[in-house]
Amino acid sequence: MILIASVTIFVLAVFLGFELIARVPTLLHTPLMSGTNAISGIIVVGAILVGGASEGTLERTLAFLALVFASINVVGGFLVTDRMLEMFKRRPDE
Amino acid sequence: MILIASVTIFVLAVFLGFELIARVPTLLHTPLMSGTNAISGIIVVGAILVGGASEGTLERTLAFLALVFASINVVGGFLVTDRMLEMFKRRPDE
Amino acid sequence: MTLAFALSQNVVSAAYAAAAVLFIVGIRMLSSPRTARRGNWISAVGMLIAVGFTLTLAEIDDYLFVAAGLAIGAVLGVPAARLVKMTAMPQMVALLNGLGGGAAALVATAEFFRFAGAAGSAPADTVVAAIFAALLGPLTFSGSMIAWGKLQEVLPGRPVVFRGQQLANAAVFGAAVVLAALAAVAENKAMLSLTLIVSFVVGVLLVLPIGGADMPVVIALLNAFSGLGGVTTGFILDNNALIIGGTLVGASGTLLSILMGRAMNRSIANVLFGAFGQIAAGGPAAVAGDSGVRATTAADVAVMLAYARRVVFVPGYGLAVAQAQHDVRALADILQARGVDVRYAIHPVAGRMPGHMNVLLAEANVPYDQLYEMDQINAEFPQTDVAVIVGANDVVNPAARNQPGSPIYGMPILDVDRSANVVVIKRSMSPGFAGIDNPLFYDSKTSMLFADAKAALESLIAAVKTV
Amino acid sequence: MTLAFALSQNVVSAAYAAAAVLFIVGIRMLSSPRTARRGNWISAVGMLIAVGFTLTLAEIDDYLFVAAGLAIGAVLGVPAARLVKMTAMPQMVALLNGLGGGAAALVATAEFFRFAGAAGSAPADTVVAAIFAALLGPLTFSGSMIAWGKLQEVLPGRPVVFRGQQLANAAVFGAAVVLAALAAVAENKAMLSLTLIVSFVVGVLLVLPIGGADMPVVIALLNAFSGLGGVTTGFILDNNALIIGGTLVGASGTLLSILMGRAMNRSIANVLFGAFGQIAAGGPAAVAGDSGVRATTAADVAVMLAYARRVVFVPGYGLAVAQAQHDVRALADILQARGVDVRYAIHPVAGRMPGHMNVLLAEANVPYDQLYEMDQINAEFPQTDVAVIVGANDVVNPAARNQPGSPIYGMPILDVDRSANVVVIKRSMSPGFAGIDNPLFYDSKTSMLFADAKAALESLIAAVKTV
Ligand SMILES: NC(=O)c1ccc[n+]([C@@H]2O[C@H](COP(=O)([O-])OP(=O)(O)OC[C@H]3O[C@@H](n4cnc5c(N)ncnc54)[C@H](OP(=O)(O)O)[C@@H]3O)[C@@H](O)[C@H]2O)c1
Ligand SMILES: NC(=O)c1ccc[n+]([C@@H]2O[C@H](COP(=O)([O-])OP(=O)(O)OC[C@H]3O[C@@H](n4cnc5c(N)ncnc54)[C@H](OP(=O)(O)O)[C@@H]3O)[C@@H](O)[C@H]2O)c1
Repeated sequence: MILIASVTIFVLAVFLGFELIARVPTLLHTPLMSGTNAISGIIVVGAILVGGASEGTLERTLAFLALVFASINVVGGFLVTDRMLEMFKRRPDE
Repeated sequence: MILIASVTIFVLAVFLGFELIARVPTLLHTPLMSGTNAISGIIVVGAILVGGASEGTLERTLAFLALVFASINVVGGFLVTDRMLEMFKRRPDE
Repeated sequence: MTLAFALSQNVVSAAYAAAAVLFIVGIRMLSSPRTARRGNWISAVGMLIAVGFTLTLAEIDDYLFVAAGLAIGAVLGVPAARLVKMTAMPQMVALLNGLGGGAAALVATAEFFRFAGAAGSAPADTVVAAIFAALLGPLTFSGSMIAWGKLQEVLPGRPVVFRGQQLANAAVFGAAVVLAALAAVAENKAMLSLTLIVSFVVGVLLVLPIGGADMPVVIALLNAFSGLGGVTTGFILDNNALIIGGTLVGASGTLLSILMGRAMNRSIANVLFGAFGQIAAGGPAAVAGDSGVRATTAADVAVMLAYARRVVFVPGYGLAVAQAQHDVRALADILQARGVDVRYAIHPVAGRMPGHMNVLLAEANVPYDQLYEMDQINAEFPQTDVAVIVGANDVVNPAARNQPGSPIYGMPILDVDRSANVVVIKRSMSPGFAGIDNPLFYDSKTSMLFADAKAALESLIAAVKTV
Repeated sequence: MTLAFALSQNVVSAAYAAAAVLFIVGIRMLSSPRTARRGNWISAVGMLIAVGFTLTLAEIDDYLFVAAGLAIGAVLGVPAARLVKMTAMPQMVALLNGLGGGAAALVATAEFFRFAGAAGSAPADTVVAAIFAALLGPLTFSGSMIAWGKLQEVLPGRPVVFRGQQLANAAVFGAAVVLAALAAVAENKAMLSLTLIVSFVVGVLLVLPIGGADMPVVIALLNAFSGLGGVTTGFILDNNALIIGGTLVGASGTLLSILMGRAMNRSIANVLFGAFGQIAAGGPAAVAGDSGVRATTAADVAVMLAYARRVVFVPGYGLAVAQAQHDVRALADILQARGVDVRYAIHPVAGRMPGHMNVLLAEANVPYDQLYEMDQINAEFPQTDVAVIVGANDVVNPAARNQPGSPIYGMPILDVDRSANVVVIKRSMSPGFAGIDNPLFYDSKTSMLFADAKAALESLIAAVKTV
């Protein structure tokens, strides 16, 4: 049942994802790319969970590396997207 | 966990539902209304399940009535929607 | 009798998910008239899959029970769907919707009775969901039936109002909620039965004071309720097809009522509690011959139409009443054959259902690329020679634009008064749904053709042929 | 050190669902430039919630481990995001994306090692998901790094090709799949490590033969892969935030690559395996002075611009190379001050990223209501006096419209040749990304201003001021 629930959630997210993305105008496609890229850093949660559950040094090292990678992805991704979006203004206000 | 999965599914369906419905043009709002109305007859599944699980006469009677109601809703809803949609043609072809 | 095989719960759950996906795809395909019909059948297939796989479950052993229920449903549903007139669609939807809501209430009740009878107490979320369905279901049922009665003119269409009504309604609704809470805490069957009854009464009280013309908004809202009833039942039974299917219906009903409200420039609360249409009875009962009103004849209008370059037809509720959709199409055909550019202007709330005019004109085989939405056509009226209003009133009332005190002020309208000539086909000077006078009728470029829409169009057809 | 309290798994699961909802809302808000920035922060809050609630779980006890990891990430991520040039955005996205894919691979590997070491066998779906992530992750990592290298010009931008390449690639990819299957069946750590390595090699082999200019499509695809990596990890850990978040990313990457492919009139397969851009090296190396080409001077163009009623700027990749976005804005300002109607025509694949030109012009504070998309502006060119092409080439190549043999035939282009005059600013006659000649340059209404875009615009500004 758990697996089926997860698959159902996945399928709904697929449909929802395509509807949502289709609404983003070309104007914002570059920020969309970097913004979703930041979201893919959600794997940071996986790294924390696996790191916490692991005992072996190898597993913990792998998880730590994953944690660092994912954190860069998250932090860098959201900041760089914000930098881009900051520039989109209807009227310049220099 | 099951409850949380169900709630998650519900929430995703809410977002997806609004995106999908917002895409339907006014032109098709009446068929949309009757078509979704037919879908709400999915309660027929609930009637079958509860009827099958029940032992008491009262419960079974209630479930049976629900089954009849929901079946009318499903059958009538899809057919009437089809009758309406059949009429939407780009070029008349009498 | 039992089925020879029983599929595992997992397979059936997967089938429910598949059914939900088919509903999603089906509704997605409703976004274009080209794919809409196939979309409806795809949803139906989803339903078939959900029902079919349910039957394979081991605990379903009485197939006679199921077959009888489905058969009775089909025997009643098929002819109803085949025979109902296109103009009676609003009632039909109300009726079917009420049945869905009633079914949700019955299922929740049966389930509640089942576990309230068993030893030990049921899981809290199941109880809560059952109570929720018991509150929503009967209300949906009775409310829809009242709506049906008003639209079918079995009941008075006028709002039924009395002093202190809203207070009384609030009290009854409060009672229902308290009863429901008690039923939940005590897992008590009698308490639940009382809840059902009071919720039923709430539905009646809620819809009675609403004017007949506001019924579509009410039906859309009740549609959302019956969807939510399905969702709660889905939570009770842990069934994703019910949860997702019900949610889609809920979203549809909610969004449609919001859109209708917006097109009428009124909030949902105003629709539900405003007793709109009440003033209609006491509204202006002016008759033809009024100062400044110019009555005309079919022969005069026929000449105007025959020599026009562009004619725009504006259908309204009167077209539905007179069932004149085929006649307007016939007139349009004749004019087109003479080289006139003919268009139809569709206001989003013309008639009594969203998309009402679209359905009627589609029935008359009007190609939908001749139908123009408000925003598109409003830019075209200045280049229009004749705008022919067929049984519309509020949706062409310029008061919405320029009389800040008017009840419809701010509602977007069709700017027919910007075309060179306006012909209004209606039976009298009596007002439309909003119960207010229409300055358009007194405009110097307007001529009134007082007649039933069908009769008027028939004489126009005859007259144009002789021009 | 441990946290004083530990929330139940249920609360944390609810928090994950909430995080997913915030991602959804955040992406929804990206549909308008007015709400986009807030949307990005809402997604970030979702991320914060997901991470924060994870830390409250009882099994997370080594906070030093987590804090160190996050701190190192932040120390590297913040300056990178702050310092990167807008023109280097494609590389930046590639780099970050590779890290995400790498993280997914590492997490899946750690989890696989953990349960492969434990007694008893893991549930089948967990093994399958882990294997899937081990296949996707390293490929995403190495592919993104190669893409980064090509865009940063650390690696040759040209497609690196050899005979039998596709066969070799297929063989290596097949090996990865077989290894993965073996690792799954045997739950064998060494086998999984081998899978990781071979998948890494697949990523390198896949991206090396793709031309630098096709990198955006590749990056979008790899973005989708890293999203899918998240989804599979979500299945392993039964974590809805990962499943939903990853799926949204997957949908975004997939749709973006499809849209880019469509705008270039090429299939994704052609992008991946077509080694497009290869011919660029051998393409026409024609120089200024070619028969039929008319070179002009800044002074001449300045007069034309100053007295035009409408000027449309068409930016392309050359604008990014020259970093001339501020200069084009400055010129536009001066012209607008003189009463000229100035617009920008944005082709969907101008530059090297979807929306590349929008980002650059936004950086220069060009209000986005002056930016016109292809469909809008194409209708306007016939009423345009001067179209100024700033470092664009393929996106204004009429061969796409009228030379059926051309590699870009069928790609929708900006119809600049329909305006009264065309000025092309570029450094030479050398071709753009597609490596083909452009008949526009030989058109009688075209004059070429041969210069670096920034230099040319600066002299135009100076010249217009003296007109
Ligand atoms: N569409 C929706 O979803 C929806 C939902 C809720 C409310 N509403 C409301 O309904 C109204 C719709 O506007 P509308 O302009 O379509 O209709 P309307 O304002 O209600 O006016 C209809 C007119 O049709 C005339 N009529 C009735 N029967 C006729 C017949 N047999 N032949 C010729 N004329 C006939 C009536 O005048 P005579 O009696 O003089 O003939 C009446 O003035 C709006 O106020 C809208 O807000 C619509
Ligand atoms: N945007 C995307 O998402 C994307 C993705 C993948 C592929 N592509 C492809 O990229 C191409 C984009 O078209 P495009 O018209 O923007 O660019 P293009 O066709 O690549 O042409 C760019 C032109 O800019 C000139 N240029 C380069 N540096 C310059 C400088 N410093 N100053 C002035 N001019 C300079 C070059 O000519 P000189 O060397 O003579 O100066 C070149 O001809 C399309 O073929 C598209 O399919 C785009």
